[in-house]
Amino acid sequence: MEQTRELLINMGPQHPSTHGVLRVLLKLDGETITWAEPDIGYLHRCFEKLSESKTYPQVIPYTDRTDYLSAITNEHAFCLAVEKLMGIEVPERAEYIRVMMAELQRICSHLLGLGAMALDLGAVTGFLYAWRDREKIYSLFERITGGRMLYNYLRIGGVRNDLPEGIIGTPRDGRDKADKTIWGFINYFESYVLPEWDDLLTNNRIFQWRTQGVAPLPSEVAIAYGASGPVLRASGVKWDLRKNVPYSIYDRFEFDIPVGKENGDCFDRWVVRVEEMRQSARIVKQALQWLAENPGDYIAPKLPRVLKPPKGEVYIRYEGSRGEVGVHLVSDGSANPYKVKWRSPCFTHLQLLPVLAPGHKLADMIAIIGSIDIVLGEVDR
Amino acid sequence: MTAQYLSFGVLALVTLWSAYKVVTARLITHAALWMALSFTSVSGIFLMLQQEFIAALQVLIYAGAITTMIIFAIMLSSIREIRVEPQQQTFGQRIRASGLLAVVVGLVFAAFMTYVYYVSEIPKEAVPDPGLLTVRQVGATLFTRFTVPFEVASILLLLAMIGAIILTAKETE
Amino acid sequence: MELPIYFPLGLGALLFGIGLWGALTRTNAVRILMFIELMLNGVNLNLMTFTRYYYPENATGPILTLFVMTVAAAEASIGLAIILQIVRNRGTVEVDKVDLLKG
Amino acid sequence: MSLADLWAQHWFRAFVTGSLVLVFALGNFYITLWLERKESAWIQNRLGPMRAGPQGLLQVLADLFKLLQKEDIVPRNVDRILFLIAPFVAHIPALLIFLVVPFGPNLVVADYDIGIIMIAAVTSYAVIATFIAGWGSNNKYSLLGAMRGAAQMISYEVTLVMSVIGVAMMAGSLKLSDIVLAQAERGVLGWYLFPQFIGFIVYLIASLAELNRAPFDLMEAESELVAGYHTEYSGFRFAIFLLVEYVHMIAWSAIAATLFLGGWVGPTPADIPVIGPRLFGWMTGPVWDNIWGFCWFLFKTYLLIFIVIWIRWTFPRVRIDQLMDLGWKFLLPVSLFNIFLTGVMKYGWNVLAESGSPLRWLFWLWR
Repeated sequence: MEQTRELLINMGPQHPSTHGVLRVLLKLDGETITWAEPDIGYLHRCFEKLSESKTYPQVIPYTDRTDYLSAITNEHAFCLAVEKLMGIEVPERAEYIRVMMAELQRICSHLLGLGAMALDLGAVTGFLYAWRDREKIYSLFERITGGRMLYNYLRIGGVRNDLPEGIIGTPRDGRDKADKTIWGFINYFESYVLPEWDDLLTNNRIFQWRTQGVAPLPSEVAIAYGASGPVLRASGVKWDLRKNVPYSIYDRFEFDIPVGKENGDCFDRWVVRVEEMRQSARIVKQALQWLAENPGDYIAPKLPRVLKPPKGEVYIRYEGSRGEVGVHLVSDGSANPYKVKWRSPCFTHLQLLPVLAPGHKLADMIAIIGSIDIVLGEVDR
Repeated sequence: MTAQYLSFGVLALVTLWSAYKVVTARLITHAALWMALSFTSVSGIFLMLQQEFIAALQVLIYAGAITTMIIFAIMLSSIREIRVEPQQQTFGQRIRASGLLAVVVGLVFAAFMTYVYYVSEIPKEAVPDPGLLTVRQVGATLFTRFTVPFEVASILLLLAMIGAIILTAKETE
Repeated sequence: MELPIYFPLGLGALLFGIGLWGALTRTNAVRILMFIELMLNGVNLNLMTFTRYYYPENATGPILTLFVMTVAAAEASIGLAIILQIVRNRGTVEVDKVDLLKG
Repeated sequence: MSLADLWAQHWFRAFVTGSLVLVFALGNFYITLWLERKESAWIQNRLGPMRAGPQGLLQVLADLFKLLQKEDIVPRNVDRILFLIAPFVAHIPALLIFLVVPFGPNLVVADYDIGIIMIAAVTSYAVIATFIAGWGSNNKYSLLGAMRGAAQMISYEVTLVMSVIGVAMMAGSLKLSDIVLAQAERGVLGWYLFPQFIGFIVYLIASLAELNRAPFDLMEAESELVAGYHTEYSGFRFAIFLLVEYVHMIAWSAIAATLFLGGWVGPTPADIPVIGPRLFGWMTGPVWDNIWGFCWFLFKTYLLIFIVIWIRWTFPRVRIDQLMDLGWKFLLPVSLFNIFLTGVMKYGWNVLAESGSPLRWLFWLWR
């Protein structure tokens, strides 16, 4: 009979690699985790309840702050829900701008997610490279929306303003224009950043040691736990809401769904994210082409001053950066939503920790947290 | 010269005091660390005796390997919480009795050494100016005259390693 | 060496004595192992003293010490492994309490 | 009492040389810390410290001053004495290593006959210091860090010594000054870097692990164990841990420079073919030899320090079981093979050199 005593340790809430204020309770046998339980709620801000006392347009800034690293996609999801509820037709150009912004935001969010995972694994330089490239996206976003992180850019029925002059650039823009034009960024991103990530980390032997075979997630378990987004795709399930349940105008774009190998370990999740950035760049390029060919200034329909959707409810499934964002809106016909329910992918993925962690080392724990890429703002809402 | 007496005195005091603390320290971890200090000062005495090689090995094996091993054993078996219980009377008696025993043994031992020293045929004066024993000489002797014991020792170490691994390995069922 | 031979010899004897004292009074198995190491140290000290005083050009003394160290290391590793096994099976390191033959 | 008389006194000489070693260690600690910050900044597209002094040269001073000013916090439940002495115990091995390193032809503090073994021996105290700090802090993260550290350092010490045995075989001595002289006789190709290339690589990896530098900085892995064994330390005690880390790094690089890169050996201006002896002929003699030797030694040491820093900012961290696998299952067999190879090659040269066979050039590096 083994009589080694288990060590109970608190990982967090103040810990360098819990991506915010997450507390994970761990039982260790030596260095091996035998039991793990996430303890959440340190960042709860009553987003859902708060929304009930705001008018519909007023909720949009709050959606920015749920998954604060992927603000545009949240705004997009919420706007789509309200538009579906009210039956608003969105101008085509506005929809293209939205999709382009959402995909840029996805790149931005994955960059940070990957960078943070690299940092957790000890590769500080990868993290700083991620910041360098995010900075370029941020400067673009700053010119487009006026905000750097929390934009409040999308409006119900459209976007706040058209793209500024010259931000699209030309397909020949190179690295020197990476923070001035979107084309410049995309070209820089595809020709320089992605190969750099591959060289620095994906093909790095130590990195592969640390991630391959760590915390495999079989596809059945992933589906049973309601995983979505890159985590689900890494387990080999070819499921992307943009393709499988097309919303917005995603059916007009050509892109692939990257899937991981069958076992879905940390390395697969990493590779899927890197591939997704590549696919997002493809979508952005197509959107840019359309936008350059179809200039116009109709970006938002005329709506009444006070939006009062008809009675009813609506549920929108949206492929956010981290997985399936679900917005459930219940309207009682007044100017304020009766109920807003936000299905957060991070919350779902966090529940995978007790499944993934046992049997692995303490050092793998942070790789797991990094690879499921949680944002505590969205977990706690 | 008095420098030799002085340094020997300091080293001897440290050795004895830390050895004493190994016996009396309440926490076993402290005892292990005191033991490391004792080994270190003994290695200082080896240096005084001009045996650099043995002094370095003393530090390497005793203060390095064995102390760490003991510390690991303490950690792994979580014995660190066991303290010496203050068993009021019996304990004091035992200390006194056994302290007496230690003194007696030490004295008998020293007396025996002196006796051996006087009856044996060895020269009574220390060799005046000895050439320093180099590692080269030790190695040469070790690999010529003591080849068989050397091999036996290495087999012993190997056996100890295998034995320790077998004893501590978790049974995979 | 100007230092009389009694000094290091006496130190070795006292070290041995302290080790013996501890080994006889303490019941914690790990501690007993430590005291055995202390006693071996006292022995080593004697060996090296005699080498230095009488046979400084003879490598036999250091080699004997080397073997003592080897044995000490082997003994410590095996001893600790046995102690760990005892801890796992009995939950104690007190040698007094390990008095059943059946494991 | 004149200065010469004083110098003849052992205690005085010990005091002076010890102080010089301390000054050397501290000065290089300063430079290395600054170098690390600038180099990491350079690797990461940053500028690094720029404000304090030109190119941020005074930043280290400012940081250390800040650390010294801070309150010396001793948490309530720690093992007080152990907690307080741990930084100083950690200090011992880092400085003791410098005792045997030859800085120049005649610049050795204590030229022990057993140089390499002495280095291996004093390194043991680093393990004990780590344990004292981690256990004394009474913190689970610290304890885990200390356990990891002890296991790691003990394992890699074996590999480290084994990787150096080849050098000792080549030079036929454990004394570091002898090893340097043996390399000096043969020019650049006689540096043990070339015949002992396997040993050098193994040494580099193992010394990284011994130093607890990334990618092997498991015992203070900030993203896993917060700060490992020195989580609870603050103020100047933390500064001492920082100092120890860097002094260790300098020490191991210095030893690598000595063992593999020829130590203080290097051309002086007087060795320049035609104009050298005429223009710089006056720069010879024992004093100048020591100066040039010291410069070469520093240059080689800093070359290795540069590589070590470069590695740190490039690679992710390995896991503890991978570290152990790497050490025991790969590096140790490789270094044992290196010992075997060295023996065979040396024997081959010895046999063939007498016969004058042309095959002997195969073994030329190991001559």
